[in-house]
Amino acid sequence: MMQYLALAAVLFAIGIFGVLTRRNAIGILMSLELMFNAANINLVTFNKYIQVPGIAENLTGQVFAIFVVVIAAAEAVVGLAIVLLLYRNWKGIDVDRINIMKW
Amino acid sequence: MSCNMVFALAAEKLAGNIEVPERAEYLRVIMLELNRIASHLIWFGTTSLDLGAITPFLYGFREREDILDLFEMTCGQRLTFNYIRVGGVAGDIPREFIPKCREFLGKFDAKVDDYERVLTENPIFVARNKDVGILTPEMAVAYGVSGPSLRASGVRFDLRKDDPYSIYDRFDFNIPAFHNGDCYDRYMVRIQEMRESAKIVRQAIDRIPDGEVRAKVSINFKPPAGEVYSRIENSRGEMGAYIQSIGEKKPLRVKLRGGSYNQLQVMPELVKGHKIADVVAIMASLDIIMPEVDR
Amino acid sequence: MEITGIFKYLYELLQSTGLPQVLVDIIALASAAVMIFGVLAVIALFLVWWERKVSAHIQQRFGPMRTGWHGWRQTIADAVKLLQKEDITPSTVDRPVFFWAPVIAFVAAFMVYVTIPFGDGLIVSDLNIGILFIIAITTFTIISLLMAGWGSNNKYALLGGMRSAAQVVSYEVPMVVSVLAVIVFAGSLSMVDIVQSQAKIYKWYFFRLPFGPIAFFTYIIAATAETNRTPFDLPEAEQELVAGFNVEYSGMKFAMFFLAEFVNMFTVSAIGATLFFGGWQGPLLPSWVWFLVKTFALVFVLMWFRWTYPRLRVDQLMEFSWKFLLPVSFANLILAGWMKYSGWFNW
Amino acid sequence: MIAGVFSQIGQSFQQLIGDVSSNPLFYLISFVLILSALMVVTLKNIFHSALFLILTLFSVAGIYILLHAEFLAAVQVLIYVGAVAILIIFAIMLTSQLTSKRIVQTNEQVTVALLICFGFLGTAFLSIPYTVWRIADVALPAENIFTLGKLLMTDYVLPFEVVSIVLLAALIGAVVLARREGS
Repeated sequence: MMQYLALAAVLFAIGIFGVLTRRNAIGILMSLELMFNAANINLVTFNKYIQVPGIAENLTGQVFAIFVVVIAAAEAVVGLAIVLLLYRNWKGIDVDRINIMKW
Repeated sequence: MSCNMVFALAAEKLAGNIEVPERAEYLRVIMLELNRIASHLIWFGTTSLDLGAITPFLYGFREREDILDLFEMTCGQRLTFNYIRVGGVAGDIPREFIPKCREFLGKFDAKVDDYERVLTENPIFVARNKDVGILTPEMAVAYGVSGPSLRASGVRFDLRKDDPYSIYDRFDFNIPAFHNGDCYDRYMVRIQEMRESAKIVRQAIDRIPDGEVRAKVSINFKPPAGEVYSRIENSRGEMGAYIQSIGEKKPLRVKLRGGSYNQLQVMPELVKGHKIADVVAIMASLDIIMPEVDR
Repeated sequence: MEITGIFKYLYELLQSTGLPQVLVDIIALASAAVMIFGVLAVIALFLVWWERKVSAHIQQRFGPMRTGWHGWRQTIADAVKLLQKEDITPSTVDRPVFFWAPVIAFVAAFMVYVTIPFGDGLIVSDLNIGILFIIAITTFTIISLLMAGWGSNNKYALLGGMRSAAQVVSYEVPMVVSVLAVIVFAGSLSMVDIVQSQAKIYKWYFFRLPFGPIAFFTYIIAATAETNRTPFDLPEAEQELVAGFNVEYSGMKFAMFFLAEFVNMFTVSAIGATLFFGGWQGPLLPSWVWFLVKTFALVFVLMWFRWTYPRLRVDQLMEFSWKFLLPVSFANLILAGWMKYSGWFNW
Repeated sequence: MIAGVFSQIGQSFQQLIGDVSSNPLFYLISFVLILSALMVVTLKNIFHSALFLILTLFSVAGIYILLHAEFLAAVQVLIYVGAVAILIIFAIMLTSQLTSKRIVQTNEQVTVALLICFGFLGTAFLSIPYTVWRIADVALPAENIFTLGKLLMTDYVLPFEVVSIVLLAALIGAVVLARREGS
């Protein structure tokens, strides 16, 4: 079980790295997807290995993972729509340049 | 064939005294109408090919093959026909021409029905052509578009009726015309024209008299000086020949006018606001032949 | 003449050699993979030949006639020629992407056959997610198209790739929804279970009126679009895009795309036969013969479409999917669920 | 003291990695997964990153299969590879001039980011083995999919509906956002 958790941690760390270092908004979105997947691996692992007393049908983790997948899809859709809008208005999707929300 | 014809007409008009024999006139009409059918068949095939349907292409070429056989037995050529001469036609038709031609005409209407079954009612075909590339009558006249493309816009103008040449006034046929001027109407006009042409050929074959096929015209005949313009209706619109003569054996200037040039010119107006795929459809429906543009 | 027994015998023979069970399973799976590959390669070659013959006869000509009986050797000669051709890689392409695109298309096309039952017991692995597995794997086809389009570094290839990706994504939705209608009735995702639930001809899902035929027709239309065939062959519309996403490919790589295309055509027909026409079920003849007969009948329908219809325009294509096919298939899914719930045709 | 922390991390790392031969498939998939994930965040060509993202997501599906979540694996491939990844590739193509090699894809925070990542990883590696897990490893229900469907329609029907509405809202939102002005 610990291997799976470690794998998820590594994947999550890589995702963080991507989010912090990418300039390209699409690159950040991709890194976010990696982090979602890391969380999902954890959920499914817990579902497999950890027993919750009192629940016979032990699939809560998978159900949550499905929700996460759906939300990730929704997030990607909206995120990419925003990216396209940014591209149209700023002629680029470099997040370092897009700073009107700072003030 | 129609280039032969229009030049012969112009030369005869210029000379003024050439009497074309009756049988030759009938043969000319037969050949011209068969040629119109063959040309429309090519148009039908390439149009369907441009829209992505491959089968009708081969159907069109199958019937065209029969017409080419008829031409071959008449003048020996399958592509660059040279049959109509000043003062008549090059030679009489072989004996088996008439039965062969009757056989072809007998089955041709059913074949056209076939084409219509494949395309006319096909929802995809209709969707691709209806209300695409609308050519208004004003625009068509302004750009000098002629022939089926003009008639699809609702202008019922056909030189065979409006400025009869040869013996077209003796035949009973209709000039199909529509009013929307979109690709679909241009398609329908040509399909119906094929039927009408077949009708003309049928009448001509029934009534063709015996006799000479060529008036005596000296090889060295010198027409009087002057200029002349004659025009006929061919499959792509008005075909005109302009000859300027200075009374020599050779003319000073000859200019042939084809229909494609004007139809190409109107393209930019038609394709505005359409998709690339529609450009293909519009180009196909106008029946533009590039070599003819370059006349 | 069932051939399942032969495989069982071979498997037992392998076990009796005393190898460890893991190794036995691996060998069995590997040989199954090789066998399926061989069968599919033959089927694909046959389909190429058959497509020529069908198109020729629809167009009132003969097609290949010279080499062998009705030109049966022609396709083999063509395939050999294609494999011998020089494999050109243009200098401006994105090399790794250009290389992997046909490989992915090829592998995805063949991986689907893990869960397709060729006959009673003739299945590599009866996964409990059967049909979902197939649908998931086929999405890799889109990736390969996009990779080919992008990697070629050619505007026609890029346009073709984007067009076909947009098209396949759009048509996947109605396809999956129409398949779901059958799954609702079968109550299982496993292909074997679905086939076994249609043991008699009146139990075939195609005959479960009214939802069966609707589901089938939406499926077959969406499947035609999924395989990029006329009237939905926009990705390779010669008149607009030269040849679409594979314009830069030649030789071996082109052969892989080509083969994958025909295998995909067989796949969608096989799924159609399995879901709607009882798969291998049928009297007298062995099960795999029934399966092949039904599948080839559906393949013929696809070819018939191709050689009859003109091509749609891009916007009409999308409109057809989203505004017509999708609502119809969703309504059909609700209808199927309601029928199941109220017990109609619940034999 | 720092050396002590490192040695402790090393120890728990060994514990985490465990015995390679016990489950070779897991290690193979993990290797591919981590390698491709690294490619996703480091490659210069964003299109290649997207392709490696697909590989990563596919390997995650493999991990799900190892964890007996077949349905989730299929959903993962179907939604991530079939929809999200294709969406991303489309977005990349539509903003295509950004993929040229001259544009720097990473910013100046690489060192900081590395520090944060390793900080996180160290913490995680330290804490995972020292947490007391109530490991039961009971067999999952054999008919995984049926149970999943039942759960979604009974216990989790409210979240299910909410997620559907979120998805619908995202759909409409994306259409509104991406639509050109005045068309």
